[in-house]
Amino acid sequence: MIELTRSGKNPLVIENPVMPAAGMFGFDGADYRDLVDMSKLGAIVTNPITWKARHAAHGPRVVPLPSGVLVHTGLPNPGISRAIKQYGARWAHSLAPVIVHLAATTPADVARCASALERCEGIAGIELGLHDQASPDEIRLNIEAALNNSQLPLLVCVPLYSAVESARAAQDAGAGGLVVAAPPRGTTRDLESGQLVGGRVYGPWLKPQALRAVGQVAHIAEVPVIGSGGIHSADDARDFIEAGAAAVQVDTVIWTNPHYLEVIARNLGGLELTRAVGALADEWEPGMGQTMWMARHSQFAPPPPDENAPSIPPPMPPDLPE
Amino acid sequence: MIELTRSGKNPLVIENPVMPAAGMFGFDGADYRDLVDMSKLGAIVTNPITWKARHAAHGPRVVPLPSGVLVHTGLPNPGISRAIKQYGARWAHSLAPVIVHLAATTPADVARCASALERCEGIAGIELGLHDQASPDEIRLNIEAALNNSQLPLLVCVPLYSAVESARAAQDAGAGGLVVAAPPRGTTRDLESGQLVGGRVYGPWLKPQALRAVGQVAHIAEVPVIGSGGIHSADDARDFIEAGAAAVQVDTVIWTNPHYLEVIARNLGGLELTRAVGALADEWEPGMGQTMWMARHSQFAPPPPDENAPSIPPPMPPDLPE
Amino acid sequence: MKHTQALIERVRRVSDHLQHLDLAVDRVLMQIKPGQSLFVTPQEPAAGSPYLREQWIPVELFPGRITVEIPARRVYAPGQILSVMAPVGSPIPIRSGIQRLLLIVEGVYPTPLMLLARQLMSGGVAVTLVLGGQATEYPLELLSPEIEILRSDTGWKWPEQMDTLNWADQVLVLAAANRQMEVYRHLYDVLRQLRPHDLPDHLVSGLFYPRLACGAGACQACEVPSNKDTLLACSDGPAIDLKKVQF
Amino acid sequence: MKHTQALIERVRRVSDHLQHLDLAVDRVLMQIKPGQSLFVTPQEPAAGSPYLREQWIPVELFPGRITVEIPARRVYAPGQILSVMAPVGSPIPIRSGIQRLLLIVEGVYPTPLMLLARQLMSGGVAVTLVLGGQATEYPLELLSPEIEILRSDTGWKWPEQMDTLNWADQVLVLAAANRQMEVYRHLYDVLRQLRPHDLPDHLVSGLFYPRLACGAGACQACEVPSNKDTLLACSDGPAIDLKKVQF
Ligand SMILES: Cc1cc2nc3c(=O)[nH]c(=O)nc-3n(C[C@H](O)[C@H](O)[C@H](O)COP(=O)(O)OP(=O)(O)OC[C@H]3O[C@@H](n4cnc5c(N)ncnc54)[C@H](O)[C@@H]3O)c2cc1C
Ligand SMILES: Cc1cc2nc3c(=O)[nH]c(=O)nc-3n(C[C@H](O)[C@H](O)[C@H](O)COP(=O)(O)OP(=O)(O)OC[C@H]3O[C@@H](n4cnc5c(N)ncnc54)[C@H](O)[C@@H]3O)c2cc1C
Ligand SMILES: Cc1cc2nc3c(=O)[nH]c(=O)nc-3n(C[C@H](O)[C@H](O)[C@H](O)COP(=O)(O)O)c2cc1C
Ligand SMILES: Cc1cc2nc3c(=O)[nH]c(=O)nc-3n(C[C@H](O)[C@H](O)[C@H](O)COP(=O)(O)O)c2cc1C
Ligand code: FES
Ligand code: FES
Repeated sequence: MIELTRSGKNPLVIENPVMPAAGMFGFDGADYRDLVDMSKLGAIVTNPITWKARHAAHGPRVVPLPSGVLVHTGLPNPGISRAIKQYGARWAHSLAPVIVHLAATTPADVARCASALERCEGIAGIELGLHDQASPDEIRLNIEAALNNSQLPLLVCVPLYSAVESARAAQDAGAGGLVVAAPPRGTTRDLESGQLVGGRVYGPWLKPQALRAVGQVAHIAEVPVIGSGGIHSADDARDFIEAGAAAVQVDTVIWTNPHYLEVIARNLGGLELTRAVGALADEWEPGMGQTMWMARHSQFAPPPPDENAPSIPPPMPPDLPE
Repeated sequence: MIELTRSGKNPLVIENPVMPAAGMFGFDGADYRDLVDMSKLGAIVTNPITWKARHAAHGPRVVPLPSGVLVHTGLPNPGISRAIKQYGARWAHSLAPVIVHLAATTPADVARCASALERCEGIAGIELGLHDQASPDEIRLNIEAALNNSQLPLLVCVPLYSAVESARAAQDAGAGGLVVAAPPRGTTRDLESGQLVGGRVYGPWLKPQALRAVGQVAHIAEVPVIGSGGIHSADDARDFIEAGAAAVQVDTVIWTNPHYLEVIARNLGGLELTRAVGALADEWEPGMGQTMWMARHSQFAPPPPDENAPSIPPPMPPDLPE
Repeated sequence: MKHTQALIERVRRVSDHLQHLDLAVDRVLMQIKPGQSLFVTPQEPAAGSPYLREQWIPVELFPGRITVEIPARRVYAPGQILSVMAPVGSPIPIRSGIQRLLLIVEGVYPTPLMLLARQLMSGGVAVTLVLGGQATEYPLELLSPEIEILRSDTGWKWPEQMDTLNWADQVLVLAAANRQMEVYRHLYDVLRQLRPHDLPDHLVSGLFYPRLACGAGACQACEVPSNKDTLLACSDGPAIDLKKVQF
Repeated sequence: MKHTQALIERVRRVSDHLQHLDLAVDRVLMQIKPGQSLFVTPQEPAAGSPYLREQWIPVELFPGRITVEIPARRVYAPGQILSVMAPVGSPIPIRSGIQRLLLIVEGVYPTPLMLLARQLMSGGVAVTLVLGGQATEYPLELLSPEIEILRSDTGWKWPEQMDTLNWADQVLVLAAANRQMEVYRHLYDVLRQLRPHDLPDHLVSGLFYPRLACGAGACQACEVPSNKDTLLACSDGPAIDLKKVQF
């Protein structure tokens, strides 16, 4: 049992410390249903939702970086009412608790979104996303708007560059928990169009910057902290926990290797301790099961249980079909 | 002629927009004398210097990152007096203008360092480095300390995360020019020692974050801006110029491929336009000349000059010795 | 979508700019339909391999094997193992009873339409392919000899344009990203004028291949502007009925 | 320091954990002396190649060729071209008229001392090598049979320790980074007690191999704590007279 918001009337409690970050996993996780066992995740966080519907940005939206990617989507989403209509039933029956990410556009819109969610069943909590330049006052007004219109546990996701000040403002205004941090923005040249494109930057090299911010925020936080930024392995995730995070959010590795989300969750949830010794690699690389190699793997009959066997999964057999 | 500080009594003027960033090139460039032709650089920026001598940090100081490196040196330097004694003569006779980087520890120390430099010959300017959390007041006090004790042109290097506010504070306090930006700090695990290590993070993926900051600062700057952060090629450097920088500083690629500094400088200085057509690759990959391959290259006699020849350097011949 | 592995069995350079890779694949991938593609990353990436997966488009299917056509500039070798997510996208919807298919390709190679053309022709459908701009540089020997080929000019006109547009009972258009909306809108306008009272569903579709981030429908970065529902190139596309597109 | 290229001519796995690479190098590199090393990065890095250059230590020199000994875990192949900066570091200073050299290696492989041992032995110097901890796992067949080998225990003691220390007219010690200062200080204290009135320069030096950022003396990240001048492992080292080290 991991508390993600300060204990009180309505804490947000999850069973596994691993979840996707907002924007990575769609509005309900259904896009990854064949690749990720959602019952193994601590929660799912939806894509950002606003009061009014928004369309995708114009121009290049996805630009490669060295070991990473710049993404400028423009927060496309159907608006809160249609989102609830489209996804509400699935949220209510989700195998993992659903945290709805609201983009904090204006306090008035946040208020409207929060009261819409308040009337909606089966939502575990709200995560409020701030824009990069949000001032402490703006943070406070948005948080008050959410708290005054909903009893749902409230997480606030702070920008990387102002993580400490924003986290302080957020917890002072009543945030139940903090997500550290939203990825930074950058500008890069899109070689296809020749244009300079601005957007959020992602990659494994983001981890040191985020990890430092988590350490700093954990130092002043009076509420639980969720670490996020560049996590690409279970070891990465553990570094955030060691730095003081109660849980972690996984970002773009979900796009490149969706099953890592489940691998990291199983790993941090201690789930690997229960697996049968000699289990095939694909139990640990979920989704890799239905390949042509499987027939060949099955010739490696699992050895008899051995209590001294190492608990790390065996490597994939290296043989190939002729 | 490129002005790096606001025009006035004492502007800092350079002839090529490319120079190393502080900390990358030593105290006088002598460490790279065999690999980089300093006369081709716009300036050299020294390693950070403080009033008192400082020793290197304890524990791991250099930790690999995905496509990059985390460095935590602890600003080792001999202190301003010994630095002047050791390097002053070479600064005075440097083939490129020397900009001395002062770490802004306290205003009193900055004052002492500035007046020591004021009495020293052949220095083109001072670059003041701020620590990451420097407040606008602190920035102002340090800049005033420098300006009150020296007539030397003053550049101020601002931290990435607070680039815009710090740049505003710096130019309001009288900074002649701005360097955008000092690289961010991060935390990573050193696999050798198992420790978490904090330090500055470098790599090509830093460029989008720095480029964005340069664009933002250029928008509000009333003084020249020097762009810095993750530049690994002439195209990278040009993106900073296009974003509004008057010049650029090159960082860790100097360590991995020292000659790139000169290649970028030649490229942005338009120096390649004057080269003989058919010149050997090693004129464009300085330092690559003394290899065993050279004997073989020389069999490719330069063709007669051709005005229509492309201005990009020819690729290295692919042949290898048997 | 499934996550599987594939083995590169053969690499053939088919032109200066293109190579064909024969991939040994899992049975589940044999269900792939024209329009659907593979989302690929090397099992052991080389330096400079992109961070995100790439979209690879099948041009021929065999039992247990798929041939894809990709740019020649990146080097692959037989024996390499790929991590593959598939299928990406929806099959190109084909109108029932179709007899005459018109394909229009402008400024890019017609690769994404080759599998469809091959399959429909083997079912007796007549296929006409209009190539314009860079599309004319596509190596003709890769095209089936039964395809009728026309060339469009810089004004996107080709010989007997109205006749071919009237003749076709389905039209698919593929254009380079930088002029895509312009080309699709132009063609849509022409067709609406030709059939002012009756533009059936799927009569004319455009193909969309933006760079994909997730390829799964999650990130919404590949949204195609639409007047009604959200349309995603990676899951609703690549073929989108131009009636639904907001120009 | 020069920037040159080298060609991998041969790759030999010499033990479970070590490989020898024969590098065809430029003539300027043939001047390299024991203690100096190469600062290397592949001309075409593979995925996972480190961003910074690596320090490769020569174990044998031939005309136009250098053999280096590096961990077996990274895969290199004959024909690969390396970008090499060299020489990194200063030659290990050897006292004049030396007859008896004592090498002490603790917790790491003795690779960095092999070239020196070979060269001095061929000049008639007697060499004794003390191995402790992980150093004892070094494959003995890589050592010249003329070297006398002793084993130290967990208290850094070996048979007839005082005799060997008294016997030697130069001592070089190499220890793993995590216990380096501890080992070096211990040994320095023992030697100072043995020769309270007379510890000549270079009688006992420690070797320092921190991970290098620039390898050129520019970044100062490799500073070795010293009571007087700045000492850099990459340019003043790897061998530093323990008299100059601040423990
Ligand atoms: C316009 C376009 C056409 C595509 N055509 C095909 C196709 O015919 N077959 C296929 O399997 N996948 C195709 N794709 C999918 C493509 O592989 C990926 O979506 C993605 O563009 C590659 O990632 P990248 O840009 O990071 O690669 P990069 O190597 O960084 O791309 C550099 C340039 O090459 C182009 N490019 C990269 N891969 C392909 C490619 N496979 N085909 C054509 N151009 C490419 C990019 O658009 C870009 O202009 C196409 C993509 C686009 C955008
Ligand atoms: C303790 C130590 C011993 C070294 N011994 C040698 C040597 O005998 N011959 C030589 O040519 N270079 C040696 N080097 C230089 C080494 O190649 C580089 O300085 C650097 O450590 C490699 O970069 P990395 O840590 O990013 O590589 P990584 O692959 O990330 O390093 C992972 C681990 O392997 C170790 N390692 C990496 N390269 C070597 C190596 N070549 N030898 C031994 N351990 C290595 C690292 O210390 C680290 O513990 C040594 C370095 C160190 C720190
Ligand atoms: C097989 C193939 C199919 C292509 N399909 C499309 C397409 O559907 N849409 C598009 O905008 N461009 C398409 N292109 C063109 C690419 O956008 C791009 O112009 C071409 O690959 C050159 O890119 P580069 O110069 O940036 O490497 C295609 C190119 C190839 C080779
Ligand atoms: C050839 C060789 C020489 C080494 N020399 C040193 C050394 O001089 N100093 C040191 O601290 N460690 C030295 N080591 C040990 C390394 O620091 C490290 O313990 C070993 O390479 C295992 O590292 P890893 O488990 O992190 O990969 C050496 C190792 C090898 C293989
Ligand atoms: S690429 Fe992510 S939704 Fe289509
Ligand atoms: S590694 Fe940079 S000074 Fe030694």
